Amino acid sequence: MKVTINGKRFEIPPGKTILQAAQANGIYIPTLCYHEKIGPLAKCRACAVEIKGNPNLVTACNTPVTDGMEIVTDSDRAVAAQRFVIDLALSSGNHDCIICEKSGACELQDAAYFLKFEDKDFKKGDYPPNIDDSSAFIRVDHNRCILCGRCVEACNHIVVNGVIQIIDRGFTSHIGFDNNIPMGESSCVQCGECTQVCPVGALTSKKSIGKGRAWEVEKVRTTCPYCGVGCQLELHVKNGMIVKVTGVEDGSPNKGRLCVKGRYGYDFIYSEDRLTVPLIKEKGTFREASWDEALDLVAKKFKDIIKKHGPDAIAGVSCARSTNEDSYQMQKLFRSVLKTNNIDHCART
Amino acid sequence: MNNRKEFKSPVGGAIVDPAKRSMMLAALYIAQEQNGYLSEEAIQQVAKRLNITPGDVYSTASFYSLFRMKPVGRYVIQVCEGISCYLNDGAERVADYVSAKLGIKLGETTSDGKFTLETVQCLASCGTAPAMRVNDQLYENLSPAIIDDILERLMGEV
Amino acid sequence: MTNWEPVLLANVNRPNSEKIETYLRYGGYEALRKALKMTPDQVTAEVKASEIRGRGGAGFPTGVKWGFLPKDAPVKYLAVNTDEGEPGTFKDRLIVERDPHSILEGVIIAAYAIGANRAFVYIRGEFFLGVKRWIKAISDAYQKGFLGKNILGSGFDLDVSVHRGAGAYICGEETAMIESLEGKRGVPRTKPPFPAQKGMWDEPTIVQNCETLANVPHIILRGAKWYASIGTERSRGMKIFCVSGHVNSPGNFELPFGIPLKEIIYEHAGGVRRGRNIKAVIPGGTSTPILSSEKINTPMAFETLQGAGSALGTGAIIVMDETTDMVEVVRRITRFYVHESCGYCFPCRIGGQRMLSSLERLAGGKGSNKDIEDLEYVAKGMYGRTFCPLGTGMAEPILSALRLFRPEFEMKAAESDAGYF
Amino acid sequence: MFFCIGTNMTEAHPVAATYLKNAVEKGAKLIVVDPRRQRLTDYATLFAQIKVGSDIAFLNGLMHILIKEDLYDKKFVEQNCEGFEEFKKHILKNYPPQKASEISGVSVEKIREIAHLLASIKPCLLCYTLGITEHTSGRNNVVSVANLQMLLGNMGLESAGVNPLRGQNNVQGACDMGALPNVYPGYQAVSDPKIKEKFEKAWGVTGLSDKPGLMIPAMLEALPTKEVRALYIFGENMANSEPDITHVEHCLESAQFLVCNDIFPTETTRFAHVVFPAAAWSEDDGTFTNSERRVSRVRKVSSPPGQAKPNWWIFKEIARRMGSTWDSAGGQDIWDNEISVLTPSMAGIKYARIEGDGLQWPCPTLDHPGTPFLHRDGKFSRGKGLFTVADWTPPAEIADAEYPYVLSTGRRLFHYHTRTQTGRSGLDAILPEETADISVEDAKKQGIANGDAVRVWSRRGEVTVKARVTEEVPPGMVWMAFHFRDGNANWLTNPVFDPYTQTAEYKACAVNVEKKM
Repeated sequence: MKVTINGKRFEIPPGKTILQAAQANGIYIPTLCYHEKIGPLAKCRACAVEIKGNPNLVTACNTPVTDGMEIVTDSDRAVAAQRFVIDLALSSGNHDCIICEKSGACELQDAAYFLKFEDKDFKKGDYPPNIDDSSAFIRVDHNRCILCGRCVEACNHIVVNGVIQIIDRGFTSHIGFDNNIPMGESSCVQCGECTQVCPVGALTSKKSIGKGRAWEVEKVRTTCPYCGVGCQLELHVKNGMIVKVTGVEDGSPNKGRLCVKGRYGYDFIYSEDRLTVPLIKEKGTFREASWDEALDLVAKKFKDIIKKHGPDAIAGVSCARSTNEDSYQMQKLFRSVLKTNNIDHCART
Repeated sequence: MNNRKEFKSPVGGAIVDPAKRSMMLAALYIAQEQNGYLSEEAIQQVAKRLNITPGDVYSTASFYSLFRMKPVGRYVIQVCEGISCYLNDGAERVADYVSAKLGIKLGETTSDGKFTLETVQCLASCGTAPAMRVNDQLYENLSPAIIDDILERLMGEV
Repeated sequence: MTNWEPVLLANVNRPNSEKIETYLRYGGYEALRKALKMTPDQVTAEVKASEIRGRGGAGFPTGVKWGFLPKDAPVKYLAVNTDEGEPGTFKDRLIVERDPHSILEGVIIAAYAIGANRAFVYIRGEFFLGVKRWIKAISDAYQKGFLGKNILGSGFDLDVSVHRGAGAYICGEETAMIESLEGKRGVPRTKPPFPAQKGMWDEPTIVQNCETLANVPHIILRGAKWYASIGTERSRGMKIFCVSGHVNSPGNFELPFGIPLKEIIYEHAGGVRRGRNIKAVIPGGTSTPILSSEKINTPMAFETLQGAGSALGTGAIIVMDETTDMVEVVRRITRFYVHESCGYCFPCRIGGQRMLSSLERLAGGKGSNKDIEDLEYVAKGMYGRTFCPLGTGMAEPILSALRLFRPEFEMKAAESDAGYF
Repeated sequence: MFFCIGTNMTEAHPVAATYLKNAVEKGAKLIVVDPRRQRLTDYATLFAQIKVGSDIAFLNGLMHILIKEDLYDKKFVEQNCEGFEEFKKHILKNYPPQKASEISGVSVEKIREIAHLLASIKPCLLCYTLGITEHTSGRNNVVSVANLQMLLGNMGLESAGVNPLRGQNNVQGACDMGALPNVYPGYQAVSDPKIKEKFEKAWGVTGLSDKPGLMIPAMLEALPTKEVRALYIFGENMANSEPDITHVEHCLESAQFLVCNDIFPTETTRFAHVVFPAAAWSEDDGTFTNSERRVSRVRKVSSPPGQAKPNWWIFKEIARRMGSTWDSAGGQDIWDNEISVLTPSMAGIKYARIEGDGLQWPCPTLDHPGTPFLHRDGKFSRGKGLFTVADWTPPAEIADAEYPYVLSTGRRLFHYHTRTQTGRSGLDAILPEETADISVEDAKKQGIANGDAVRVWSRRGEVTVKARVTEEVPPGMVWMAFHFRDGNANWLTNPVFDPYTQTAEYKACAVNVEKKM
């Protein structure tokens, strides 16, 4: 379908909304509640755009594109409507960007910046602190919540855990857990899907607080080291340190979803307990050794045993947690050098 | 062990039986009759019967102003604060009158647990304003004398 | 004074008016007998020809709505809106409590016309007596064979159940009502799809106000021609006007469309109390724009009120005399809408509270001109931009009050402790 | 439709479970068969709470009904399978529903209801995890599950088939890589002379052994007898993860020479003579292969701490010191130039192709898109699907007067295996200690309250843990995990193994429990 957006012509495949068409072509329309995997909620009303021939502004997120449609996203009228919503959202909570974990990756901040907000353009909210710190990994700051509803949809319909709810109605409505109890006491399994979809700093990963700003981190894609699902992770790395883990939204198999282990169980690698030097046991206790000494010792012992008792007197257990390449190397060592098939791993546990 | 709630059935979001679910408001009314409000136990019971999460039940109940999530007195006096009651010398005037008479402020319950005083939105008694409601009973065309009458009768009840 | 034979309120003042025996004695369920002898399409055509418009507030032509139903849908539902909650409105309560069968007969005929075998009555939770009357009326109708299997030997089946709301004005909005009927939070749905395509449990559903349905038996019995002869060109039939506020004889008055507002207030509602002058009138419930006394001659009809800068809404007339504090009136109305906002969309949830804060400051003597500016900014901003009509309804009285009575707001600001800044 | 048997997906494979839940929400049916009323049952259309170790009897009973009532996929069975007539006779004769019901504890009506539901919807995807395999009858359990899916014609279709969910991130990969005693990478048999020749040529050696090696249990048993003198353990914490810890530790202690590669000191490295400090996940480049046979990249973001080195380098160095010089110089080199060259089913997978999403093998050529599901159109790798009779056998150890409870074990959501990783990532904040899960009924009987310290003992050992009284567990069962050293279920578990697979019977042993005074 042929459409024009802000005077430019685009070819759009059928079945797309105005917002999708704009996003696919690099045109930004402010939006706070829309998320690709949740679909339009039409809740925030920020994505107001004009369509030629339609006297009313429409919401881009849930208006399908039709052939020949002329869309204007940056007319005075559309921008005023967009600014109005952003102003409301800013006034409805304590949007303290300076200290907010989400700063730099916040969709509300992005919208305000894009719309060139100045200090005089919006009311600042001032509400008493309302933080739920009860959960092990997720911090809930109700004052930063704009009630976009993404977390509720994600918790109930993506990961289907049914924990997050909207409680009460109207201006006093807020997100709540189970029957309105603190998150840490609720049946929340801390998969963190809510933090993944939260557009603002309302639901953040506790572990990451103060570790790195959004613009300081490099994102590295990798595979989760836990179960056999093989979720794709995005490691947020600052100075060689993982400071946060998120799911790769368009990655297979998990499409952004993770569990508590995959999302928060990454920092064991920084544990003080790590083994850092080869160890050799002498008289019942370990002493540090050089690589050469330790490797030579192992090679010598293996040679001796093979000589005296044959290759099958050595056996090896490979690791179902390490990489394919490591397992390959180990079985290669056993088969081609030690000449035994005594190689196995815990394939059965 | 920490105080995390065990995840327990039933779970919402999936396999909700629409016919069962449509009984939600009716079930909440019944549950509320027990204690005058929806205790945690009442919420759990409704959840179990309708096969949805307690959280879903709580969320739904909290949307509706006739469901109470906290205990109230035996008689809940709800004074209409609608526009027509206001124009007819009702609303705050009635509420203040009742408040003085019972010695409680709006939102409070008398120490004997008998009366709770609240305001409520338009009761569709605009043609017979001012109006107030005590539990299931609607009182209209209120005057101080009528209010005295109602309250004294209820106070006298054991 | 226009005197008309009441149609909808003909029974309400009879003794035991709510009883089925009374209803039957005065010709009740005759329309149903007649309708069942017609084809459903004929019934729909008759209703369409009457040009009756919905009485719930939006005024959509009823027959046209019925025509939206997909013909081949195997399951269809009728939902009856008795969730009267608009401040100033008290007509539905009267009919439900005093003449429930007149609605029920309309329900059965409508269900027959649209091919629904199940109807849901949604009644406001606060209407305790209404709930009882509905249940009694329905069970009596079953007993007399007007409900259930094979109604009056016609082969048509209909079951009706009563569902009590629980204190949420928004559930008067048709999609929110459906959500509530399904046992959920009463948050409106996106339209389209309209309920006629996808409503209750995703099946095609017609949602109809009970006053509208109460008209249906009369249309069937006396014919569309008779009906269309009453009222104005674009507002046919009789209408129940609720009059309250500063009048001597408040109440419900059933009058033909087109009757001037002034006549209702002075001839039927006994005029303004203490002989005072009128300052303002809300003509159609609190979500309609306020009219100044200059518009007092406006005929009460959908098109004429629109022309006067307001709307017919539910036909609830609230009269305010010259002593009325308009800032307080607007504050009170806004408080209602903020209380009743479902909180789903941002403009209504946040904008409403922001306007209320300004109004509370102004009314409480703590306001400033900045509050007036913000009030106007927010009201204009949310007008027409909310997810459902509630937000626009919230903005209407504020915008109209600022248009008509701005000096009163400015006076409040000038007198306030905050002073001018 | 889904049929989940012996899988606690919401805890062991939470992300996979979300897809299942999504499908259920959209109207898919779900049958859950499990001894515990675990969370998946909340989403189930039908749930059969079977007794531990009764899977075959239950499945055969199901198949009895399907055959007897003529509800199976006759066309599929006729065209794609063999051995059916004999199988049919055996099932009809030996597994009437009444018998299946007695053994499994599931009513005949429920079995029939499940059979009817299974027969009414196609395709049906069957998932199992260790609840099927960790039995002395594990191999037969798997055979039974396969019989059922063939009978229903649920093979070779999308969203069908038999889907074992692999426990660990790279169990699939370790198997694929030939870390098994009988096959080279890509399941190429060590006994096949042609394959042997191929690898000798590729590796530039002669005299590769064609005799299958030992599996883990046999390795351990061979340590005290000195048949095996040296054991090399790479990254496994066998002293906690293998059944009957006391016995395992005795075996490890008997090793003449034990080498470990690990990232942490563990209960196992205590027994080592040499410990090599290894690079951890995210400290080296490589690949993992998940349960769907998808090979995905693992990337390095930082260097290993101190002198720790990548594992592949350690093996290479040992090889060098024993006279073999390998060229391999890192993950990509090993994969692109060795693994994918030597493994026909992965010949089309190269690092360059898996920058983003991984590829699912078989992927034989560089332009092959990968294979999302196997046995397309009912074409089995062996030709025709073979119905194999599997008879029910009880667990090796069953409850008796002295040990009246059945202990079953598994994983919990908040930890992973022996907690070497999760225990150092703050997850203890949510789950700080091991518990023994017991039923409400048994708790009442024994006077145990939730959180009470209880003593649980078997013929092999004893632990003291807190009781978790829960509706998940049926009366007569104690359920525990092996995440913590203290209270580890493996102090109690029975080191008996499936004769074919050498998989231990973690899911059933006899224990007793009492409140600790």
